[in-house]
Order: sequence, then structure tokens, then C-alpha cells
Amino acid sequence: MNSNKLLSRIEALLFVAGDEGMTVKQLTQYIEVEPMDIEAGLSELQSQYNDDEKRGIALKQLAGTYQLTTKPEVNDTLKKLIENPTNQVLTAASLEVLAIIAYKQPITRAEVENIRGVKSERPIAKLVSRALVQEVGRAEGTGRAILYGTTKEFLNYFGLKSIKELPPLPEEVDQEDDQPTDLFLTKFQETFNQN
Amino acid sequence: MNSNKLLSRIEALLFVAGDEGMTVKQLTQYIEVEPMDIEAGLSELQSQYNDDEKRGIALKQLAGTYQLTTKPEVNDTLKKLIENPTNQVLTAASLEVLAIIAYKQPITRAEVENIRGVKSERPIAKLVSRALVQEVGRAEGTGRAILYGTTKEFLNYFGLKSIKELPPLPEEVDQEDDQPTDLFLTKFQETFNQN
Amino acid sequence: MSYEVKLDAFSGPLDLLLHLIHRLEIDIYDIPMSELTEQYIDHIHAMQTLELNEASEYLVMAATLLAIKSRMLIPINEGEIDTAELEVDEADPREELVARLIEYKKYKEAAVQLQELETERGHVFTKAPSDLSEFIPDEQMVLFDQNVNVYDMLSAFQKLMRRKQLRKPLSTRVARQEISVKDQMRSVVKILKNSGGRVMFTQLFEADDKPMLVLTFLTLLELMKRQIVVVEQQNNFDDLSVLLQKEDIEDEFEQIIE
Repeated sequence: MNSNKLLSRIEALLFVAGDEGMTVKQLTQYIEVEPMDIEAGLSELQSQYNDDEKRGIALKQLAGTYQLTTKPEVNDTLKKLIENPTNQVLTAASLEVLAIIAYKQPITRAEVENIRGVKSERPIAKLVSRALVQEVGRAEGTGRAILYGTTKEFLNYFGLKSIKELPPLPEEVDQEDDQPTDLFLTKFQETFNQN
Repeated sequence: MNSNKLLSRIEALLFVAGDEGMTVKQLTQYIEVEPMDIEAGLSELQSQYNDDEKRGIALKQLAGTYQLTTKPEVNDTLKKLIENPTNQVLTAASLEVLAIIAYKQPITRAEVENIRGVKSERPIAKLVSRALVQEVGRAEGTGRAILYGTTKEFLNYFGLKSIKELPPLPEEVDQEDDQPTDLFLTKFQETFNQN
Repeated sequence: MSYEVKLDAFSGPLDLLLHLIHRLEIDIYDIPMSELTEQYIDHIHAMQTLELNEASEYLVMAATLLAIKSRMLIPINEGEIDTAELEVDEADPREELVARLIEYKKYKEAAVQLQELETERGHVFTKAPSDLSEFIPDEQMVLFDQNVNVYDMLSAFQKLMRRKQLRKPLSTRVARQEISVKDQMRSVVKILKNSGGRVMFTQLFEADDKPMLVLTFLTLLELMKRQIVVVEQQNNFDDLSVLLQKEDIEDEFEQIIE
């Protein structure tokens, strides 16, 4: 694999990995070159990001994981974004957590985090304080983790009469059974066979 | 603001925004330059990504926002991250219903069924659950049937900037529309005269 | 006649009709009704699995076809009706059906275009918004915009599921990740190439987790079946050797899965 190809692949993989980053081992596995090549590629990528003023992203190594981040130089701009708290970039997490709780309730925080792949303590706390989500019980087993579910206020907020009014998820649509088919088929074929 | 500074800031903001994307308006607000400058910056960024083989990311307009995405060229590597690529793909029936809704929106279920000649409740439910289609209102008259239209996720899913970017309907391309009627009549008469 | 027709192949009676018209090379503006009706009914007979919802639609269409056919069979004596009158008063009984077929065909083709866009878009990936919450003071944190609706929530969920697809193998439990036979075929062939086309059977089974061992074994069977490798044993109780027979296996992969 030539160097350009390698670099573009490392960049793309780190990009989709986002905040989670990737280890050299993972990169090696997906790009299928030697770990040595990956390491060389990572350090070249790093110096390119650093040297090029046009770039707003940098490569950060944290506990064996490589991760793309923004450069400290652009912090002033990111601050402007943070000062505008209704921005979708900032609120996407809350909506995502709410969606998970609405569809998978009752659900523990650990399960929410497992689905999202990131810590979700703060969005959950915020949703509870806004009364869209509430404690609905405790999970069985050790720890007896809190189970969360949606509230009346949630229904109110989204203009729903009951939680059943939520549009179903794709897999739920799939599961609607075709049981009557057989019965019908028999009748249908009988009819045809008679003709 | 000099060009390097501008580009690095656009890149950083788009990086942070991920699949939420950002509009020119938002970028303008956070970077505090003229919309013109943002647009110039975006197009420079785009050509830099395209021209540089070392880059694994690209700039794409999706559903009214600008987003960073991976380049199609590195698709082979990224596909390795997906366990079951065919899982998410739409069925022929769903695509057919979706095409009708996309081109004729707002449209009722009955109208969709009329064109397809077959019940379409399930494909529609499926499309709603995939967030590709949504209720956009109610038809006039008795029954006040639900009117369906496409969503932002629809644009995102098919990689479209806006609904105007939909490819033209096949028949509209070749203006066969008028001709057939005459042809039809001629043929028709011929047939009758022969009998 | 007892051939089996998969209903799944058609998305409705109009789709089946278009298929027949295409296969019989019929001019859609001049449909021979007897032939088409006969073929259509044959197909319905042959359909082994018909879903409750759709069956009635197919039957209604069959009835429609029969009705059109019979209307066209009503004899017309040339003397009685002159053609000028006919042109004005009497519509071709097929007209409505043809119009429906043409309208439907338009969207069927549009669906193909959408599918191409879907595939193209599937080659491109994005990332989740970065988590900036640590920079935001608690009191400033807002949930979301006031005009968020149920569909926004659903679409947030959709986006999440799409990302999750990519994230699953990224989790720390790399060992549990599933590798396909196809992937494993590649790496077995690679090992063979690197060691001059011949390795000891046991060398291929050095991994210590069970699923991996099973996978490698299945892979070897597959490679043997495709005559990409042969396994040989010199003497009783000797170790088995695996020999590479075919260097280029890329076209073999074409036939698998995809």
C-alpha cells in the first residue's frame, strides 16, 4: 500500500471512530498492513496536522488510543458554539438519550450507555430534571440499578395520547406476524384448484 | 481573518458537528465573518480534500447542511467495520413506496396504493419507523386522511442536498407523453379495421 | 404446468404485468389481452405463497383483465358502427389499464434511481457529533429546541443506529468480534503464500479461542472444496500439511456472499 493510500485510510478510520478513537492494533486489523506502517503513518499524519495552519484538527494519543480532536488554536470559535446552547450539535445527545429511553423503557443508565457507546449521565440527569424522564423502578440483580422511563410530561411535550402512539421502530414493523397467511392460502388454493 | 485561520475554523466546526452538520448561517455565526467568506472557504476546503490523495475525508452537502464525510475511495476499509452491510438496505417495495411519496408529496396512503395497485400499509409504517417519511398534514374532506412527505433523514439517507436534487422522474425525461395517445388511437383503429 | 413463481419477486399485480409485458415483448400500447390474461393467471396459479394482503389485489387484477378481454371480444360488425363514431364514443377497454401501467412504471424506475443513490451514499460515512458537554456549565445545558417533534426523536434514533453499526466492532471486546469465513480464507491463503505455499496443519490452529478454531476449520473445508488448497499426509500418524494450489483467489470471492 502506498503512503497516500495508507494515510487516507488512517484518517478516515479515526474520523468515524470519533471520540472513541482507535488503537494501533485496531488500525492494523482494518487496514491490513504491519503495525510498523501504521505507526509511521500516524506520526506522519500528526506532523502534517501540526505543520499545516489550514488544518483545524489534530491527532491526539491517549492511553494507547489515537483520536482526532480539534486544535487548541480554534478554541475561541468552539466557545462561540458552546455559548449557543440550543445548537443541535450540543443537544443531539439529549434527544438521542430520550429516544433510547422512550423506545427501550424501562432501561438502566448502563444499558443506555451501552447502546450509545458513550457516558450518558449528564443528559439523563437533565432529562430527569426537566421531568421528561423518571425513575420507574429498580433492575433485578446486584446493584439494583435505577430503571428509567418516560413521564406524562413527555407525552404532553410530544403531543402523544399514550406511549403506544410513538411510531414503531423498524424491527417492530418486521415482527408483525403473517400468521393469517397460511389459513388464507389454503382457501385461496382450494378456490383455484376447483376452477 | 486570514484564509488559513478561516479554513482551520471551518474544518474544526464541521468536525465537531459530525453528522448533525452545519449550515452556512451557523458557520457565519460562530466564525464571525461574512457568509460570502464562509462559502469561499467551504469551496476551497472541498477542493483541497478532493485534490489531496492523502486525505480520507471529504466535504458533502447533505440535507441543507455541510458535513464532513469519509471519501468513497476508502469505502473498502470502512466496510470492514460493518458486521452486516445488507441489514439496513431498503426492500424493493419500500423503495417503490418511497419513490411515489418523494415525487408526489404530500400524498395519502390511498393514493400511493392506487398507483402501486397493492396495499402499502406496511411499507409506509416501515418508512416512518426508519424516519424516511413522516406525517405532514391531513387531507381535506371526509376522513381527513394522513398526508405523507419525506424527511430530512430522507435527504441524508440518499445523499441529497435538498428535495430539488431528486433525479427527474424517468418519464419526464423523454417527453413521450403526448405521442402515445395518437399512436394509441392509430393502432386501435388499425386493429378494429382488421377485424 | 408446475413451475414455481416467487411472489417476493413482484411488488404487486402491476409489477407482475410489467414483467410479463417485458418478457413477452409486448407493445404496452397494444396489449394482446388474451395472451397477457392467460399468462397472468398462469402465474397466479404458480404462486406458492401469497400473502393475505396481496392475494386479493392479484385476484382483482385477474378479474379486471378478464373483463377487458371479454369487452374486446364483443363482435363489431363493420356496417353497424362506423369508425368515426367509434373514435369519439368508444374508448379502448385497455386504455385505463395502460395508463395505470405507465404511471406505475415511472415510479418503479424512480425506485431504481433511489436505490443507486442509496448504494452510493452507503459508501460514505460520518461521525457522531463530538461530546462537548464537559465544556458546558451545568446551568447552561439545554435539552433541545422547543419545536422538536416525535419524528426528530425517531431520526435521532436512526442516526444512532447507523453509527452503532460502525461502532460495534470498535468496542474494546475485540476478541468477540466475528470474522467471516471469507476474511479467514484471505488470511489462511496469506499465511500459505508467506511460507512458500506449504504449512503444517497445526500451524493454522495456533489461536486459542474456540470460535476462531472452528472458523479456521470451516475455512479450510471451504478452501479444499474450492480446490484452492489440498491437505496431505505422508504416512500414518504424520502431521498433516496444507498445500496451496491456486495463487489468485480474488475471483473465488466474487462467488461468495455478495
